[in-house]
Amino acid sequence: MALHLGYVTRETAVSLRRNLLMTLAGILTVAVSLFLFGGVLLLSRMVDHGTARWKNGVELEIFLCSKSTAEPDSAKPACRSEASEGQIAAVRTELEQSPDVRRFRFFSKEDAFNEAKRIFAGDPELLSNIDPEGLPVSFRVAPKQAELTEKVAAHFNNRFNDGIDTVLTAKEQVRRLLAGIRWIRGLFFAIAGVLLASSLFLIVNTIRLATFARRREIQVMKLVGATNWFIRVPFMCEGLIQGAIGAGLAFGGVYGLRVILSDLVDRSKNLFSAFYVTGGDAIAIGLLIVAVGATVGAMGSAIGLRRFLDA
Amino acid sequence: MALHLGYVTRETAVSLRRNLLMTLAGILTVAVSLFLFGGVLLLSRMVDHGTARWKNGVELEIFLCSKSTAEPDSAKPACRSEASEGQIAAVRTELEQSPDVRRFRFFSKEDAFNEAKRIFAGDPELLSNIDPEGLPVSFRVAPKQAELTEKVAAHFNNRFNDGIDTVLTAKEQVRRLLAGIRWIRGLFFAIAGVLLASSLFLIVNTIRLATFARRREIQVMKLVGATNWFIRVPFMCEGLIQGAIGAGLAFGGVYGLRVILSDLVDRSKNLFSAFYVTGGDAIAIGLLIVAVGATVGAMGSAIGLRRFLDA
Amino acid sequence: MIRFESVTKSYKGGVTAVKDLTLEIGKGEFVFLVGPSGSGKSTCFRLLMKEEVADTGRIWVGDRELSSLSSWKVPYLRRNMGCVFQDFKLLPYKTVYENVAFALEVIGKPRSVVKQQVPQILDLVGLSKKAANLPNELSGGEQQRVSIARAFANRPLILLADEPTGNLDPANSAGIMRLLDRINRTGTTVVMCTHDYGIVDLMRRRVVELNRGVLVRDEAQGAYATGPVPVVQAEGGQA
Amino acid sequence: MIRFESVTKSYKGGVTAVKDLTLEIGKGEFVFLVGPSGSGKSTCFRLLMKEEVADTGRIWVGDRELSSLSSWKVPYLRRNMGCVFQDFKLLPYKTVYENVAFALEVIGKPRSVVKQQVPQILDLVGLSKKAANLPNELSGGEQQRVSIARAFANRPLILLADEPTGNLDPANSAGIMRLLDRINRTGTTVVMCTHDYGIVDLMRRRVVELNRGVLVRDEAQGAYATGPVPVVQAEGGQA
Ligand SMILES: Nc1ncnc2c1ncn2[C@@H]1O[C@H](COP(=O)(O)OP(=O)(O)OP(=O)(O)O)[C@@H](O)[C@H]1O
Ligand SMILES: Nc1ncnc2c1ncn2[C@@H]1O[C@H](COP(=O)(O)OP(=O)(O)OP(=O)(O)O)[C@@H](O)[C@H]1O
Ligand SMILES: [Mg+2]
Ligand SMILES: [Mg+2]
Repeated sequence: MALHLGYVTRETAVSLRRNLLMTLAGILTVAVSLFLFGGVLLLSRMVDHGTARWKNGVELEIFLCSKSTAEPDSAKPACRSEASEGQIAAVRTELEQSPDVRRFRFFSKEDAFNEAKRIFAGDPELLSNIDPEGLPVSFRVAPKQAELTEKVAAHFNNRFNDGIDTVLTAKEQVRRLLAGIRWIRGLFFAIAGVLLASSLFLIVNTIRLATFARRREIQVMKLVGATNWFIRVPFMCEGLIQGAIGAGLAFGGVYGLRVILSDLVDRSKNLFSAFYVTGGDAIAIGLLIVAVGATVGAMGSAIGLRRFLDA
Repeated sequence: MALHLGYVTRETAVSLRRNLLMTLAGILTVAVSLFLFGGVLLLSRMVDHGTARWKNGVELEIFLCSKSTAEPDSAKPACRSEASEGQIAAVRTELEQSPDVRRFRFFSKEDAFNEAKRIFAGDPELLSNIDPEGLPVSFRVAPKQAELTEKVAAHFNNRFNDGIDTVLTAKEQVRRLLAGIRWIRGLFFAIAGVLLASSLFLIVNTIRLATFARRREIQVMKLVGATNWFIRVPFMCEGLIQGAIGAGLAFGGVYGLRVILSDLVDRSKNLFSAFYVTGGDAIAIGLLIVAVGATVGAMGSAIGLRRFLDA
Repeated sequence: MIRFESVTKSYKGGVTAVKDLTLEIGKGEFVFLVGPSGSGKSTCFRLLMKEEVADTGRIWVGDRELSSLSSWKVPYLRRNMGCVFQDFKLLPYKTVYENVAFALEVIGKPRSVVKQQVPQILDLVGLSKKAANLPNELSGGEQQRVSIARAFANRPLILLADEPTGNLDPANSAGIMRLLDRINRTGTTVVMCTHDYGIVDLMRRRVVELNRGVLVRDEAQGAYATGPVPVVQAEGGQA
Repeated sequence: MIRFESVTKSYKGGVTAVKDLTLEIGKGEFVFLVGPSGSGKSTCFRLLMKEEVADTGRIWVGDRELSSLSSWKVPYLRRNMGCVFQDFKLLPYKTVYENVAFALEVIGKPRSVVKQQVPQILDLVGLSKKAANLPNELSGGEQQRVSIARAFANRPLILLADEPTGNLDPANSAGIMRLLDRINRTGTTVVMCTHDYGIVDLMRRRVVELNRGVLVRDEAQGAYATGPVPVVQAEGGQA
């Protein structure tokens, strides 16, 4: 097989130029879909960081009685007084010994107030209304399996005499929110996937149309004694170049997005500070993108050339 | 010009079939880009509804003294007691007579509590900590121009003796949040735009490649005496059909998205209830999408055929 | 019917394919256009169909002057002319039947007429059996005959035939020549490029010879090569 | 050199293009393949190049039996054969020069050799001036000559020429025939399809006639049509 580099370069360039519009469309779609793909990955990293509190299987919170929830004179079952140190220690011991609990964390009044400050940083009026002393202490509990949540919750619920006010299983709304975020993320992954498929499609097509438009030419080349590789290599280079350029653009886009998002998060201070994304994340995603782009390009070429391989 | 319907249908069908992959790629990209476009529109309608409070130029809130902010014995300048009815009426009169104020709205304790309930529905602990009687009454003020905000704010600030506690100009964080949302919306519009452009591109290309692959054929047809329209109409139908099918798919997608989003919002109850989207919105957006799809299809055909028109 | 008046045509690249050609061909004539390879014969046909435009000079087809013919009228010009192309120019994705039918569909003939006429025409060129084949499934000579069939499917006033027998054996050639002769007798003007001296010498019709784009001979009942018959140099007129 | 052994080839559609053909052509021979349009001449060439595969029977080219030749070896088979195609088969986006050069590039000839040989070959067919033109800027005969130039650019052992003079005037044809003769004298086996009885009658070489795919004549120094020379029916051997 005699494949001069000059020949391959020349033929590839000619073919890319001849199908310029098509080439651009291919590159653009690869870039857009990979960018979306990368953007989705980036956002989901941010969401991961932002919702870390609810990750790791934290499924329930046990609130102990606080000054403000204590109703010494109520007829209904309710907290009589703030939970004592002894009661807190008892709950802690119980959690430590429960076979259903994987992990738990104690939240002091101070922790609760800090969290409130973080969450309601935007509303000084409300914050000023909150008395740190009135806030309840709590335990955040991760059961061994998600299925055990209800069991653990039932165990601790309605034990006002032990200083336990109420048990919240991962708050319904937060769950919904997380579900919503997950759902939207899924949607975006789906869109990115569709776009990726359609860019694969496009590259396959660019190649196939290029071979189709030139099938007479290819046939003639073969009749003159050209090997399959002699004809194929320029086409494959075409696909690879499209994939690579598209991926490069997408990489740039994702990196730019990261810079912009970081900037936004910084400026919004506390409100979003949990939703950060590291440079490492961005670079890992970028590399993934380039790999996907190259794969798409190569696969596109291979599929596009398959019919022609048979001939 | 003798254009039998049978001829046009036959030729269009043959051409669509022959470039099947290309046709599919075109339809898919149109669908995805229009879906994204529509989705972005839908989301931005939701954001509009959700942030309506901060729209309409509401730039500052005047909080009057409340029971909980009153510090009768403080050495610093501060509220001495809850604002009296007379003080409230005085502020109202002042606002009514100010040339800088376009609109304002009075927020009673009840209103404030309702809002708090809405916003902190997810956090019963916190809510139970809030005493409605302790909440301040307030005025939400929209100045004539955004530039006047500071002037109006300065006018009402530091007037504890008139029962005014503090003036908040549109909270920095909310501003940031809105800016962030607007920014992300812009990004999505940009992506949708790029995709739309690339789908226009694709249709142009499908058509142009179809004409290119068949240019010899077209030339022969012309030499046999075919008019431009005789050759052109099947190609144009091709573009229109692609655009229309793509738009139809996108319409379905947007409508589905609306249903899902509504469902999510319903289920998340108060947390997101401000972020609703009406069926009317969805249909208007759907129609816009179909119009855009048809335009893209027709434009694609026209541009794709232009070179061929010259010949 | 056809009139070239001092026509010159150069292609980019500096080749002058037709040089100051003046030639008139009357209605119903049968003319052989001969000359060595590259002498401008096909170019003359391209000029007549307004596939190419002359640099200088004027060309009349019927009573229309081509340079002043607006481009949307060109298809109608072409519908009055049938052309057998040197490279056949068949539509590759249409069958033999559809290729011939296309020439009739283009001028808006109803389906019933098409259905009736196409088989007749295919029969004339001996291709009834190949009606359902695609062009690339035909031998060279068969493709050539499809091109001939298409050229006179719509009974044109002028028939241009560019080497219609170049890929045919003598027997088939003779058949085609008889066909062209018959078409000519119905009043159709026929102009035929050929290198087949046998045919030219046999038919003894008007012969126009080009050489490097210049008209070098216009003989009433000529032979392929300049022979013993006296050469009548006609200046743009009928010999 | 070339041997057909009871070869039959049918196309889908039910046409039997070649029927039980047995024929041997020795090294260095010059053979005319004649027969009416559609008699299977081009099909024989396609079989030799393994563009088509025979239904039954075997074909040898050199010492290779084609049906047992693995597909990756086909290009190497073709590099030993030059073919002048009936429809030229030029690469439309390459200039005349590039078209001829391609045949050399394919076999890996270094650039310097290509640069030296191509102009020589173009000169032989009289197309030096058209080196930079694209095929569609050439007249029919010029395209044919490019196809001829490409076919023997890489000095093949076998030259298949399918109507190489179909679009050429007698003078050019004679030139091409002289060229083919010269190539033949250097030891190249030449097989040529033609309808040009003048050439066949003049050259007096071996003539093989097909009719509807059947070998009907194989004459040592034949004429185009069966003439007064006694017919030597050779059974798969050299006449
Ligand atoms: N598109 C073109 N661009 C440049 N030169 C051209 C073009 N078409 C034809 N020519 C040149 O014009 C000259 C006349 O060409 P034409 O096709 O008219 O010849 P012809 O008489 O038909 O020859 P043949 O008998 O070989 O078909 C040739 O030298 C050819 O190379
Ligand atoms: N791909 C194909 N599919 C179906 N039939 C075919 C195909 N190729 C050739 N044929 C038929 O096979 C027969 C022989 O064709 P071939 O091309 O070998 O003839 P030929 O001798 O070269 O004729 P010509 O002198 O006209 O070129 C013809 O009847 C033709 O219609
Ligand atoms: Mg010509
Ligand atoms: Mg043939």
